[in-house]
Amino acid sequence: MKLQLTINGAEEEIEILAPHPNCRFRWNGTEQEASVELPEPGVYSILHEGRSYDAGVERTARGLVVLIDGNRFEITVRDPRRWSRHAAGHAGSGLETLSALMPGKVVRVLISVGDTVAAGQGVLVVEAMKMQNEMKAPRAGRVVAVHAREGMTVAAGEVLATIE
Amino acid sequence: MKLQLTINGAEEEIEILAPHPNCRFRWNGTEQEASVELPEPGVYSILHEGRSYDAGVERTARGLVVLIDGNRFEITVRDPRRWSRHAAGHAGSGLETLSALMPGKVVRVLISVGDTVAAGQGVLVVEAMKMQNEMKAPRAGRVVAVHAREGMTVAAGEVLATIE
Amino acid sequence: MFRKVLIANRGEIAVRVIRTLREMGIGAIAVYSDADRTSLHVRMADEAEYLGPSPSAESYLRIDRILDAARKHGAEAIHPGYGFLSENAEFAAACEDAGVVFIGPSSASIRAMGSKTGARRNAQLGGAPVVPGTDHGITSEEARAFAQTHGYPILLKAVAGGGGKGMRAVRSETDLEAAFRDAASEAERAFRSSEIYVEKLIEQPRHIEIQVLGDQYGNMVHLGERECSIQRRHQKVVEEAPSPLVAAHSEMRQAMGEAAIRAALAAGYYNAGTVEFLVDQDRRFYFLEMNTRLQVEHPVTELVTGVDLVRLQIEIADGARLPFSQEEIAWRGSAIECRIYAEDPYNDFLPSPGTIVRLDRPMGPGIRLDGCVYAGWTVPLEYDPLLAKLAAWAGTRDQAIARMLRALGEYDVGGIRTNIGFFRQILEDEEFRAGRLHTGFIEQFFARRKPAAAPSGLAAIAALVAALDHLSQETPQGPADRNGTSPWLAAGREAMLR
Amino acid sequence: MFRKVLIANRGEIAVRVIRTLREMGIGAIAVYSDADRTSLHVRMADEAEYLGPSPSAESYLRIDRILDAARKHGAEAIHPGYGFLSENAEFAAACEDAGVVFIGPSSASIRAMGSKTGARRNAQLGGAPVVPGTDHGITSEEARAFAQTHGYPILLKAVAGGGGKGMRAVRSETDLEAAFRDAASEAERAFRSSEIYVEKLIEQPRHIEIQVLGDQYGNMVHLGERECSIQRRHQKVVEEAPSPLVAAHSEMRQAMGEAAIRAALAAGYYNAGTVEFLVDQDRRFYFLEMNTRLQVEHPVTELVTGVDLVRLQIEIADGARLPFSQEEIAWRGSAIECRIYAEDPYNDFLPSPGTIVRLDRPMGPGIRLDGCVYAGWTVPLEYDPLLAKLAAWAGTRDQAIARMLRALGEYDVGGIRTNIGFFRQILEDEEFRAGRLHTGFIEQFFARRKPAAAPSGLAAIAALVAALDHLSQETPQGPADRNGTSPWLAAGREAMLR
Repeated sequence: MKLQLTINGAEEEIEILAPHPNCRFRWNGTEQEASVELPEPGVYSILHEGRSYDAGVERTARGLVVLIDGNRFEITVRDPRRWSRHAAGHAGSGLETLSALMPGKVVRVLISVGDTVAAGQGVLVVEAMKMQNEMKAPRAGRVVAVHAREGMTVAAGEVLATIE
Repeated sequence: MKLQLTINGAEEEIEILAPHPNCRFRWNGTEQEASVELPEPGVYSILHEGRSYDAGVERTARGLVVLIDGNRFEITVRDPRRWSRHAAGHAGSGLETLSALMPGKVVRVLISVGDTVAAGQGVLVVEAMKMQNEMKAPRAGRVVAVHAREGMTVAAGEVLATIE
Repeated sequence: MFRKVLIANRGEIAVRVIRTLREMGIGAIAVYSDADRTSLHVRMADEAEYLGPSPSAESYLRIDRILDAARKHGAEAIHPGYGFLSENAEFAAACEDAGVVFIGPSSASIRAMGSKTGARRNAQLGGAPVVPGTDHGITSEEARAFAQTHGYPILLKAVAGGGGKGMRAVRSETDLEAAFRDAASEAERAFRSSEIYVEKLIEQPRHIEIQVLGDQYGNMVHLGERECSIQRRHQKVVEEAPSPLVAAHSEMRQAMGEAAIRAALAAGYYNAGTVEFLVDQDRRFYFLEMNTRLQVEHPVTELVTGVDLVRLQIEIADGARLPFSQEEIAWRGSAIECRIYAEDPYNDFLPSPGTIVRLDRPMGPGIRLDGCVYAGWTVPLEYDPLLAKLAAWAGTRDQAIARMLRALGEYDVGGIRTNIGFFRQILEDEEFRAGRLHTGFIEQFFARRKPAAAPSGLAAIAALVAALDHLSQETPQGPADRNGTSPWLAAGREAMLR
Repeated sequence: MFRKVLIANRGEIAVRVIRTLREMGIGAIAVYSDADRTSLHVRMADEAEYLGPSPSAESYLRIDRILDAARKHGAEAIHPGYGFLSENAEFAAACEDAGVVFIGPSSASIRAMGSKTGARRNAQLGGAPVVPGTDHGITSEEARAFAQTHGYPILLKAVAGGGGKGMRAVRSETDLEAAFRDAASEAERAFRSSEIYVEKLIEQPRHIEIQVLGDQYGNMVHLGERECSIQRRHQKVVEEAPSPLVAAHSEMRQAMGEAAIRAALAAGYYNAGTVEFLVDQDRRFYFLEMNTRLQVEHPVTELVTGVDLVRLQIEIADGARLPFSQEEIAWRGSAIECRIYAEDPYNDFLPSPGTIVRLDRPMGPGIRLDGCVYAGWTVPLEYDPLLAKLAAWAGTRDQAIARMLRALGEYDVGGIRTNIGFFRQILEDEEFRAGRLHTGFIEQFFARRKPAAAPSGLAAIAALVAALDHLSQETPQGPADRNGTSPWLAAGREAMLR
């Protein structure tokens, strides 16, 4: 099946022709083979064209993070077959919640309900380990809710604001 | 609730009065407290009377193996509340299957269907890594099935014989 | 020897001390806050005592509770680690009063070395050079006279100041008058005081420190230097022994070592301590401060000298004499340490606490890892985000760097950001490899580094992994189960388990 | 220098070699059988090539396939590790013919040292003592004459023999005649040959070996000894450097080192090799055999000398000269290695392959771990059950033992049986601590050891853990889910994740 990927911002397509462990896939127009195993949870061992790769995978709210030999790939996957079913999911349009990336104290709230924000715009400042962390809007949109108040202690993962 | 335990062959009783993390339990007639956490899968961290213990737990076919600071405890648990429901389980009477402890090749079969075996009696010899391993009957009983044949390669966990 | 020792600390240094206590047959008592119930130092210790809520002020900084724990558990001595109460003279004195041995110098020595002026005075008493300067306000004429004596560049600083306000570097006499005027008026605006003092400006200094070790009978040796010039926000991140500079100019070790011993002895110092120096580009060294405790970076000294500093700290606190003379100390090979932090080096080194979901650690020849983390552990947000100290030893500096790079490549921490990848870039850097280090290194490194592009072939692998992982989360019934099993993967997994 | 090297091995030694290759900037090519697709050496290598089915004869012993893999991947050299083809002269010759550098001695040297008689001849040519004896059948009169020359006890052995049949130890002349008769008749029954030969019997010998290292230009040094007297079924399980015997009698190192070098040079030897000696109770040493490859226990030598033997092997194979002279080699401190096996020491050391469900590894000061396992990996049944080599270094032997005990205490392997607990008992043993080692040590240890009873307080903890784990598997609906969650534990788990 064909999957549309965004890899570190670049649009790519991959087609999986046969699953693991004797995987076949199409990439950049050529059909390729790879031996794929899962030796540990979250770790893929790939043998491809004679080379050996160990890849770590983490699932985050924004998509997948794949780490190979110190190289970090942030990847979102879109599955065309499921486009309609998943259209309201967080990978596409719709509401985007902004969650605390780390536990800490909210020291500044830079947005209000109704504000229009640009992607990357600073919206909140959270402090932890005596360091201040400015949280940025993951994408452009309109602020529909702000749950954070200055001085509030937040847990990791706690929803601080919602962008439409 | 009260639980009957067999710890390295000795019969014991423990009563759990409050669960983890602030555990209360009765042991040897005295009520005691312990802080209990599960930092890693299969690992319990226990603080008890000022001392700190890290205990590893494995579930095996014969019961639980608890490892504390290099000391190995083989434990079976019987839960009186559930006695009737579990009476047919493998912790009590009934059929006992004898499974290959390691993958290897069966080099000798020392029992036949209908034989009466004593606990600890050698019943099969499996070879792995050029070492021969004599498998012993886990308890006394009558052999109701022998699945192993000499020369056969067996996988770990494969049932080789059944004792009633 | 003590039967039980309490460690008034947490994290990797508590684990480090527990290891040596166990090797000495001494019971190890851990203390912990709410955030640390499942931390490794609690799990590894023989005994553990709860101190209080997570904020340090309510737990690890509570002298009363720590002494209560020591009494309750029968601790005969307390190891303070580094940070927290380790350089708190009041704590050392409270231990002395309570009849519990403080594993470190006397409270009097901590006090003597604790203030900047006191430490400078002791250093000067011991004949150690200090950065030339005045601690009091001066006129522009006096600044000119200072510069004529000590040479340019000089640094003008506000007496009431801080944060760079009212500070001016002056590189020649023609600039002095205007710079003084600007500094004074900026200081006046910022601090309502126009008083200015002067210091010799040391450009691109190296941070090189000397490990000293003394017993309670006036014997003291030095164990050579560590270079800690690679810093971010005045925090050391890479340390090595020997210093590449000292290795090339071996007479420096003896001169700095002797200066460090004299400064420490002037303060009546005993047990382990570190005298920090700044070294200028002409290899002149200046006393900076003394750390009256075990240093974070002590492993590199242990690796090149073969001594166990924690064991010696404990033995000395128990009244033992130094077991070796200066002449018996030998250095072998080269050691480097990287401080592995839960932080994002490419986002201003912001801390990245969270749960570690995946952990593969480097091992093998020449690798030493002092850590306090395990897979499944959540790095607490209340404390320093140091996860582990990774040290590599080899026969030469080049080989130690290669070994560290190999080890960093084996190190995989999932679920949080770390600076592991950043160290790989630092250690590949030509300036670093050439040993041209100074405290502004990282700033310059960021200015000159080229963004690292992933090798082109890797994108296909990353895409394949992402696609398979995506498919593994799908099942016809709905969301993936918690083990990520799917029909796509089940066959392979079974094959693997055979 | 080579750009790519193939490792014709698996397990921990393949991982060990990969680490040094990476530090040298050389591409590492792994080979693997069916059983090893997910083994660590495959995962860590830069490239990997499938060899064949799991049995060694169809994979790791297939010279043709290994050379095919070398050609396919462009390997310029092959490191054979230990075991498998490492001492196979035919393989070394095939590499030579294929134009691929064999990282080891020449095939001629392997051949010269490969047979017992050839090795003995070379040792004698080099002036190294061998155990006195005859290789041919003798009469009882000749045996008596031999004993008169060499003294009692002597050992009578069947020329056609093996397995102890036809073997008799003789301690005095009065026993000789009867013993000779018994041995001959037992040999006749067992082997249809009554021929008997004689050897000097070395009682309670120590196994002490010398590491040699030579370049292709006739330069050779020794790197001191390793004592490997702690053996089970003639397999070493604990090794150390220095030997406690040699440490107390330092002249032995030079004498044995020189004998080893002479024996190796007599065979035209170069690269790394080990000359094994038996040492009798009067500290006389006798050539036993030469291992023409890297030894399993090489880490203890690396720890005390500071050299990287694998790096030197590769450099020498590439044509480098020895980078140091005998005088430049220095020994520091004491190192011990324990071979961690998947086996049950209390059940006749039976192998215990299986899946590792839980793994905590020792770390910290002075610890080196060379392993090939990870949590979730299944130890294959086809190969040697060596999981890892745990080595501890410290300034003294006592401290190295204490450190090893500390590390063994940190080592937790779940799901299979290992000999970790057994090592803790050995290292606590008074005879071991006193350094009174010999090859019959473990047999005597089992005879004298008292069954270790768990500290009494631990049963309560074990019971509590078992009870909680039992309850955690219950849910009102039926069997526990795969994560073992239950209402009893859910609250605590959530608290932990906060």
